Amino acid sequence: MNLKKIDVNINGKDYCLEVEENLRLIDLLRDKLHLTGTKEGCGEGECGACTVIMDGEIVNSCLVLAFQADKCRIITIEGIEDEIIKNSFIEEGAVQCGFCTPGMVLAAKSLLDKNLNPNEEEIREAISGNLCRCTGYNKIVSAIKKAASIKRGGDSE
Amino acid sequence: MNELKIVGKSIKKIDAKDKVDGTAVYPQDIYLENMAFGVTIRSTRPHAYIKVDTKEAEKIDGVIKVFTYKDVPGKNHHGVVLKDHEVFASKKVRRIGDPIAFIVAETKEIAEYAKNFVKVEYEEIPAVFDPEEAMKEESPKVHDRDNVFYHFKIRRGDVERAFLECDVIVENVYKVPMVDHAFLQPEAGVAYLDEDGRVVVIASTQYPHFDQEEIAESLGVNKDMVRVLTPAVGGAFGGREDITVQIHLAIAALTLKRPVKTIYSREESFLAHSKRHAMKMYYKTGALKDGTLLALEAKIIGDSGAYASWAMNVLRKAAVHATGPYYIPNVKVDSFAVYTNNPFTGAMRGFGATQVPIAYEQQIDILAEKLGLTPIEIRLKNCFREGSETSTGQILEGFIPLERCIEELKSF
Amino acid sequence: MKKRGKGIACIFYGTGYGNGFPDVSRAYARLLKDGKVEISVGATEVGQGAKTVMVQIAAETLGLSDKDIVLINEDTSKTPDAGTAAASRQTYNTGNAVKIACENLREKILDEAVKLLGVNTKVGLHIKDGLIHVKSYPSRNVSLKEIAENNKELKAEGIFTAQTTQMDENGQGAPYWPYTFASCAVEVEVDTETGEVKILRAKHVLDVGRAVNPTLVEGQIDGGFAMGVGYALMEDIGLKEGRMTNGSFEKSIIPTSLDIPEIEKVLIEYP
Amino acid sequence: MEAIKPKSLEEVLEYKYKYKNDAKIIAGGTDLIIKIRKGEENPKVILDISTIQELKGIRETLEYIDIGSATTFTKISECILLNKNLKGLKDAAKSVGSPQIRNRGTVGGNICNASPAADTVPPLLALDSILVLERKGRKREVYLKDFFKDKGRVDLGEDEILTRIKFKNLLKNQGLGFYKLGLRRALAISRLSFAVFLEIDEMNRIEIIRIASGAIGRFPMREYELEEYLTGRIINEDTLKEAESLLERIIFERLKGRQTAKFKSIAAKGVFKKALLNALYLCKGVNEFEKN
Repeated sequence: MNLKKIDVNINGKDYCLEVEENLRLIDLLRDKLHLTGTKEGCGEGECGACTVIMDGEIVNSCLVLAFQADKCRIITIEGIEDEIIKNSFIEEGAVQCGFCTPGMVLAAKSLLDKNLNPNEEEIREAISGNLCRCTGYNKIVSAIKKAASIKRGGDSE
Repeated sequence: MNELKIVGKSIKKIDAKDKVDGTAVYPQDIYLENMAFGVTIRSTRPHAYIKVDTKEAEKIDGVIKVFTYKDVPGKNHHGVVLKDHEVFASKKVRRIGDPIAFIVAETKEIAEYAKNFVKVEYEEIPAVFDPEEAMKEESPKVHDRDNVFYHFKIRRGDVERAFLECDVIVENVYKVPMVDHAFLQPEAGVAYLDEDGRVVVIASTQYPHFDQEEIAESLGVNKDMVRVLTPAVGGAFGGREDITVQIHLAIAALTLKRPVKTIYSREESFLAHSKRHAMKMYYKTGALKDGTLLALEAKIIGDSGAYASWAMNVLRKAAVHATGPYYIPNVKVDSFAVYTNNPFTGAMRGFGATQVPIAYEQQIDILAEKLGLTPIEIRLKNCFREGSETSTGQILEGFIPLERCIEELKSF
Repeated sequence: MKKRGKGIACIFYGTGYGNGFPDVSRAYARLLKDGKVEISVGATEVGQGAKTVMVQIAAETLGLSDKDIVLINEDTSKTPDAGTAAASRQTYNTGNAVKIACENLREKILDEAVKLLGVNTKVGLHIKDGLIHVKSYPSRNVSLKEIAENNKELKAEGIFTAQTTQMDENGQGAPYWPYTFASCAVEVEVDTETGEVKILRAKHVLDVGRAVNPTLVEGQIDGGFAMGVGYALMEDIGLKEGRMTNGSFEKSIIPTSLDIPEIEKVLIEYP
Repeated sequence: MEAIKPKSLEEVLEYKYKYKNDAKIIAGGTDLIIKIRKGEENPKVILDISTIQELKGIRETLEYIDIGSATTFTKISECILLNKNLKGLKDAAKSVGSPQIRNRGTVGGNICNASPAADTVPPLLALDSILVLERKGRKREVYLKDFFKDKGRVDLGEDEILTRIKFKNLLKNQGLGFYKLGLRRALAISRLSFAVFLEIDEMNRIEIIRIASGAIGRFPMREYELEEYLTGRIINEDTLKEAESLLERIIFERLKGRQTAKFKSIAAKGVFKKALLNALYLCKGVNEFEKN
């Protein structure tokens, strides 16, 4: 297998890496860089546990080849410093087993970066690519509502 | 009662911070020095005698060893109630997905590649997939015993006579399918030897102390020589009650004296763990004109698939809960757990008490409709209250707030 | 055409393995040198909140803050057997084992406090915020830290067995304890032309005994409801000659955030 | 496998010319990566076009709306250039998988994979779209309706790639409606979908209608028989009933022998009706899909 040289910025840090041509972005993050907050739940883009933000948009890192990320900016859960979202998740009880949580936080972050006043439907839509088997989603939805409200300058409703 | 200060308060979940930060460690997140990687070879046939040849695979550069039943130092079995699972299938496979061999290689890629070189010869034998077929005497036997391995009965009052007194009787058959737990974290694990020579198995499990015993038995060592670590578990719902990765990893680590890791794909996860029991439920429920339930007769057949797992407990729980939370003086219930060559079934959220409401609640609604009662009225008329007797003769004491639960729905 | 309808259902559920099975949970509690209390519990955190509720129960029993409880978990070589994290048994069974262990430890701590405080009995002593007070004379007190420093290790065990009996040949007996009760209502909309079903709203009423952590209880209701929606409307392992026809997340579907409505939750608590 | 990330369309065509069928195009990768991992595809070369600007974006020319083949579903569903009457195309793009999939997956991939359940193909068929296919030094155009040859097989040369999709912008009295039936509300593979392009006069008489279905054949296809029946008729309850029973017969015939025949032929009526009514409301400038 040939190696391919890529320049990629991950969580604000520039990396110059040599990657196998069939390596997926998720494998690069987990196996090479040990950024294990990105989870693999299905390997076919159905669960969203491997969600990362790539050039400002959420993507499934299991459906991106590492070489495609050349010249891209990637943000993983390890690069999220948004304590408002994280604390809302903790306080609202939006975390159970936690395996979907990093992906959910990234989906929430991506939504709130674009829309600080999402309605219920928009929130549900924003996390509709992230499966959760524990919480039934409701507490995740309320966590995102709460985070949005705090970000808008209100208090925690 | 004293005033409570912490119990009753929604304090923050103590493991939540690590989980939102992405730093919580699940078994797949562990990387150790000199760690080998294992992949499992599984049966592709539902019922067959097998011969396994690992020679070609073992010649591949980077393959360290291919483990089969011959490499199990202790007992080649496990199981939560009956020890009817094999660690590796020895003579025959009983379902698609039975583990046959465990390839350990320097890397995951090599192990995956080597899968193509483990030869499994199948001599297929007649199989049975329908539990009711499997109950027949002439049906192929999944194990060396009758396919019906559990029959539980409840006999209370006189059902036959009671049905004669009923003003209305409803009789139906309900079928529920197998379903998967679909916890988000596929099975994964790491095993290694610690400084004291103990085998350490890191895996997601619901019951580490039982795993410890089962691992020790298959390793042929005292259980103090086995240590089970359960870092973050990505959901379970009953699907992590049975052994999956644990014994394979322990045997490999003990034999090779180096860390070994395995991660199942989602597809393998579906193959590896149990399912919720599919059930066929024959229900006959009778009531008086005023809605008073008088008699219930039910036959519940649970498809246990190829292994027993928790089937006895599940079918027992199904039977005990077969009346629903209603007082019925005359009850006859028969529940059966039956082996077939389907995926094996076991614990899943509710444990047998989840399937039966689909039958008993529809029965109640149909009765209500026939009697001109509302669904709430018929339930209030019959629901368990303090002092009620269940179909097993158990007297419900203490706080039995079902009536209140139903009243709460009036405003819906 | 879209049609709407409402439905209700009730259940009861017997906790635990049942039927006389030796359903034993154990836990240890130990006073640490810094005055905190360590509890050692084998119950697995599968996401349900076992770690959190065990800490809450220990803190409550000992009159401490949850920050003063150090939880040892996740390792069979350091924790006693607490049975499986299944059958809704951990909060009740192992929670009681933790409570008993902490009560036993409390007695030992108070015995030592009697000596240090120079009082004639432990009756009337109580623990608050890491201090043991004479109830009617709170300035006479000693901290848990001082007790720890003045003693070799203080530790205690708690064992709890849920009482059930094995049933006889007619299925008569008391197979489970405790039973819990619940009711649920949903309103659905069915498109009669396409077969689409939409759950518009739902209400859940659940007898929970005493909710140790209401948010966690609600999380179980939400999650259980979602799993129920999947069971009723979409999940089904397809089998063909023993082979799963949909053994992947692409083919085997579970509910998404858009399939689940908000749920009104009512917890019936006692005592 | 060799992975190449060309910098321009010209480079892509050059590589495609060099490697022919050995080179597989990857854009969103939402299908190809899964296939490679399952061993269903084993390309010698993959050409990543996901960052080629010339293939991205939506523009309006004098006559056409013109979409680059590497334009993502998200971009289509959020595009302000696509006017309200084209809501059916946006709805279809929005119905694909999940936000993550829509951020990567492209309309070109949706077309070239030729899956029967491809969500954006029925609306593009109903728009009578034209595909621009390019190879080194040559360009040709083909109607989308003629592009599919069989399940997973399309009219694409070994050195050719799809670069653009174009269709005529809609007039005020025209509308594109879409409806998809999935097993759940997100991450749902289409079980059945319909797209309807409609032009009516003031009397609700159908001047032009183009109907396309998804997931009820070897590939998404136009339903000519139904179109023919409806053309010139006034939309009312009787017309709808007649059309529905015709559709039921067509679908049942097509799926004969399959387990899904009965369900799909009945459900198709409801799905078609919703797509048609969506189109009708757009023609009439009614915003909301009214409850029926």
